[in-house]
Amino acid sequence: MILGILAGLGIALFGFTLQSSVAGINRKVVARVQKRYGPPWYQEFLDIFKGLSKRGVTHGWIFDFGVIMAVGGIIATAMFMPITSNIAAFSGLDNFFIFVYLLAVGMLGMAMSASGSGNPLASIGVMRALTQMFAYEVPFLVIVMTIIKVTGTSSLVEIMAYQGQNGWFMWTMPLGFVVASISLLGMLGKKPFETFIAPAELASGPMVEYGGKHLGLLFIMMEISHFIEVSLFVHLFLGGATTIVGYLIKYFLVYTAANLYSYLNGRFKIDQVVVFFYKWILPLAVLQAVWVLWR
Amino acid sequence: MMNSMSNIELVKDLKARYKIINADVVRDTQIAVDVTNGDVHSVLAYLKSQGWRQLSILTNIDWIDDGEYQLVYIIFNWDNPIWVQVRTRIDRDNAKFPTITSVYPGAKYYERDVHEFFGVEFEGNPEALQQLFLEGWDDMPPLRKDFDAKAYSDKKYSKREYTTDFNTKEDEK
Amino acid sequence: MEEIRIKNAFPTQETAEQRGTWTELGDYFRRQSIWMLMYCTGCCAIELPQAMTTVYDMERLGMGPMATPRQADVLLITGYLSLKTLRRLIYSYEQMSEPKYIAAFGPCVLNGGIYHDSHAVLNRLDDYLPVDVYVGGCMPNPESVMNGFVDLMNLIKDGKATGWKRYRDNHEWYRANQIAAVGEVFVHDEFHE
Amino acid sequence: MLNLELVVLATLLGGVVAYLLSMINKRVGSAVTILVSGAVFSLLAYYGFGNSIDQTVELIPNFVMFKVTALGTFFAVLVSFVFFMVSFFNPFFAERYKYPNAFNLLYLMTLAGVVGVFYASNFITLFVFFELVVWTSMFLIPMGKGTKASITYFVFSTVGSFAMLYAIIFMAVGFGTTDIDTVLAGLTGTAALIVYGLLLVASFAKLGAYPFMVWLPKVLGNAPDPVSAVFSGGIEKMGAFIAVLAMIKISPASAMFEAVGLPVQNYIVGVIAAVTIIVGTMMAIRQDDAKKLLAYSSAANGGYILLAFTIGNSVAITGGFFHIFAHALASTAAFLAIGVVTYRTKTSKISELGGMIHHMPITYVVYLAAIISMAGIPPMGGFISKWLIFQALIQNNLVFLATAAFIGSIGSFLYVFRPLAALFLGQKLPKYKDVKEAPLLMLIPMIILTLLSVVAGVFPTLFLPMINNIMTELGFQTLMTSGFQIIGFNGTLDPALVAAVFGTGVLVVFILFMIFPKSRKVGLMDTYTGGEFIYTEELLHYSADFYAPLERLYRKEPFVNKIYDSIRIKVEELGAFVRYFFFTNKPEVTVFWIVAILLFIVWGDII
Repeated sequence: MILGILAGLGIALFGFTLQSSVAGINRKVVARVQKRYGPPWYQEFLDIFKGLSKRGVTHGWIFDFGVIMAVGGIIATAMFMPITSNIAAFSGLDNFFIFVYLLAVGMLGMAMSASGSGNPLASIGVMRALTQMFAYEVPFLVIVMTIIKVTGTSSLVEIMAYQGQNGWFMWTMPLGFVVASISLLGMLGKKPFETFIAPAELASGPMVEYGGKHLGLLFIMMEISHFIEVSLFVHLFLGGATTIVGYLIKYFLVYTAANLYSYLNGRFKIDQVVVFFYKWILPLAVLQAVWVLWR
Repeated sequence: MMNSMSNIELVKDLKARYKIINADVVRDTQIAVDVTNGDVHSVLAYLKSQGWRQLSILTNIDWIDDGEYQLVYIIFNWDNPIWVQVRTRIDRDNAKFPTITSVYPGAKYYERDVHEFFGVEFEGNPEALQQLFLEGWDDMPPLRKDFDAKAYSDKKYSKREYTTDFNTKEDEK
Repeated sequence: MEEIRIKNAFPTQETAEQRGTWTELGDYFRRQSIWMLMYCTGCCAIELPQAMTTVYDMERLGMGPMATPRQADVLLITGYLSLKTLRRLIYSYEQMSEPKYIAAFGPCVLNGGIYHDSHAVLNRLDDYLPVDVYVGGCMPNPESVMNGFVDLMNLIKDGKATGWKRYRDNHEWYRANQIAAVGEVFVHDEFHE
Repeated sequence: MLNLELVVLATLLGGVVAYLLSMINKRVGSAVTILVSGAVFSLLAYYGFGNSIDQTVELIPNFVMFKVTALGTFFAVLVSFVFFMVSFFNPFFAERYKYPNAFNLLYLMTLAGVVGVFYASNFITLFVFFELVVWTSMFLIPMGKGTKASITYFVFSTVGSFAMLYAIIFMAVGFGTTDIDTVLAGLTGTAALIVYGLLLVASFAKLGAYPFMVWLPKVLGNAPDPVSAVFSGGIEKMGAFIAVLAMIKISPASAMFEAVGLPVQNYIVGVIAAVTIIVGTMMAIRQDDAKKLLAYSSAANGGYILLAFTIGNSVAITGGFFHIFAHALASTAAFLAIGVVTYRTKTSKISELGGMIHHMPITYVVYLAAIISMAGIPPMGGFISKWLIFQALIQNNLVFLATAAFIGSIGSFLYVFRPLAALFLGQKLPKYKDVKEAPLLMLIPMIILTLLSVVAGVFPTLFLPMINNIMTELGFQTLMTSGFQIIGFNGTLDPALVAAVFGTGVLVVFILFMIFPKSRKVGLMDTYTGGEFIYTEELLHYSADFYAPLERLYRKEPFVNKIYDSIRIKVEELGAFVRYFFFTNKPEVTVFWIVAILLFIVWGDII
């Protein structure tokens, strides 16, 4: 158990460094798309450690406890994440539902401390984040439900093995792949579904009252949650990976595609997001589920 | 109703009704009418009934050499696009004028603005005496011509002193 | 008011040992990723978008706009500083997380510039808020804006960008100046109750 | 050896004693309720799990017969535990009732009725005690504001009770005996279906499933807090008990829905449960009154329980029982937390409250733990039961029911968070500045409930034997567990490890947090307001219609309320017609009608 936990912490650290460097490279890629140089690839690390080195402000014990619970919850989720089919901290226990619900602990912790800061902008940002989660999470769960039923197991490593034999779910379940990629944009909080950060309207939503080390810790949380979401997507739809290199390539491609796509469009209003997901994406997901399971 | 009354006809119509001191056509879409103090209220009421629903602005001009203020009401008609300036002159020292909030309720804040920057008192609009933009102003109304801004600035805000390092040729002469 | 005036506008330079390895390391990170508070007080702010575009690319230096004072490092005072803006600026500056810097653009901040004789514009910002970097030019062009930021980065490296320490240590002096100029900083009136 | 009949009689007697004592002094009366309910719980728990209760009946007339079953013990112990915990609140709420002495009497009689229902061996006893609970709880509700709520409650529970009565008579005629097990086992064909339907109507009425959901927010919203806590934690579980009787004991064989592998009528009940979850969640998101919100959430969780029983395989039923257990703890703790808020501030409207955490931090932590369990988030018990139910849903590839369950579980994040953010957190409102923390006696039950749901979440295998011997009794194989791990259909879950990993994560971040520079303490009013100065807290507190963009999307009332309104209007018209026609002020018309009716009756056997 102790060894597992240490390995888990290692994976969380690896996830953090991987995601930060991929995000840094992505900032360069986006800069080059806009014909400018863009920051060095390690800019994300600089931002985070700059945040940690500053002396911020606290609004009370719930403000701090919420941040600690949020980042702790996210690190705990990352500890369960298998990198490739044989590198995983707790083999056999990487159950899909743990990821969904432990992410919810992170979201709840940040929501609690954001509304504990007493700023109405933060409460509105948290309300929007939860409403948006209510929109993009349900289709994703329905699709993953079909995957679990088809593969007969909800452990990511075995799903990877299943895709190894009979094809990635990207090809066997095209509708599911479309739904999951749009939900991935929602999870990452990328541009079309950036309603809860919304720098123009809500002054960066829940993050409005965070400065100094709270900001740094929450950036770490954001990086690790991106790592979890993207590697979930890679394991479920792109057949995971047997070697580290394969994993890194797939990871980089998925994140860059999502990032570039997000720079193309503006920001939805929050009720448009809910209507969009419940009018188009959920029926697609249910159609895919019925097609695969009931045929 | 479009352009039913061109600006010249409007001036003639107003002249027929009220004692217009002088009227000139500023632009084809704007006319200016000077009226006596007493007529201002009725002219505005009449023009409002004719469709000039919007009071664009109420400003004040400080003619310090004649010792008079000139109140200017600019109103606008959305159906017949002509701005009308109704102008009247009031005494500068104890400037008082009846409020027109009964005709244009929106004038409440304009009157407050004119009071703050010129010191004109509007009877019938008690709110006009409160401050609007200038927070914590402690001097005479700043837009009056006899207000010396530079003196106020030197008095209130610290200056940066410059030591003259070198003198040009003219200075030495 | 003169007696507690700060001896020299420029802070004494702390040697590396005085600052210790932690602050040295911290300065390295703080220098590489400066976030600016998007508070465009005056007309010089129009030059900032150019500094972000392809030709000058402020992001190369790791700089970027941030929405709230809590998250920002540098407060850009761009152009003339009117009475009412100073009150909001003081409130925002005090909300920023330390260490924080101020970059002042244009001549209006130094001696009031073309508004030196106006009743509403302050003539010398340095008495009210500690300024670290001045950028010259009545509307400085993007190159000088970028130079200003590079100067700020070098100041941080040498440990000279200690305006926030000066503000913290001489808080009464700054507050006295502010009240002398502005009257009441945290204003109470019908619009704010 | 604990004699069950003595327990029931003792509680009734205790009620009378409490009634008399509280005539003298309210606090002593409610102290008696605490003692008696505590005694009932501990006796049942101790003897029940040691299964050494004898069910011989001497004093009560012989139609009452008890039968000790594992199912009965599980429910009786759980509900009496809820009664015991909630009774700690009675002394404080006593002076707020119109008839405090009657409250104590009714409270204990309800407890006696509930215990009687769970241990009934034949349907007559079941129905008698069922009606006892309905009657006593109906009078408990108006202790609060108006009596309208208790009328609605009475109407809906009579619908359920009459359906059950009809089923009982139907079975008695069919089989001669009214013994539950023999009758339910013997039912076949359409008779089984009819009884199945009728019993389910009774359980829906009690659980607050979709068609009969209307009374829940009215009753739990208006009733005083201990009563609503007892309702949502205890009395609703009777509906689940009857649902178990109906769905598991009689599983009438009928046409199978092959894609899903469920008998058709189970799927119909599943659809009703799914609709309950969705309507309950959507309505809960919209509520401004915290108690109504929790009422809708207990309806939604009732839907989960029904969903678990419809699927019917071993994992689902264990999940259902575990959900009953976890939800009872969580919703009672949540109701008690809101009860403390109402006790201190006299209101439970979210838009009027704010910043309660600064006044009552312990209540906040209790409420937080309760909603984490209700939302089904890992370190708490709710996650285990939801995990099991989802395993079963996926295994039977019930696509639509699973979508409804997912909407319910993600929706539960929303509505549990609304009171947390708007009522407990946010600005410290000046009008509640002298509100104090809950008194110690109130804190004890809440802390016990929280600790229990934490232990249920981290070590569920401790509570599984209780459920497992129900499963063996009902003829299902028990849930496979190895050590602290639970093995579902498609994956194993090690809650202890999840909790440990979560703990290490939090510990690591706590150490990191302590290393970095200490941050400056700042008040709640010193926040980013775009540089503007604002001095009134109410302006900076965001609590009225919290989910405005989401609520705008579904503004209309649920469809079923319109049906009930139209029924109500029809009944009133009928009443007016009858009064106009029969009770006119002319005496001769009424005399004529009486004679006519007598003739009509007599006419039957003359000819």
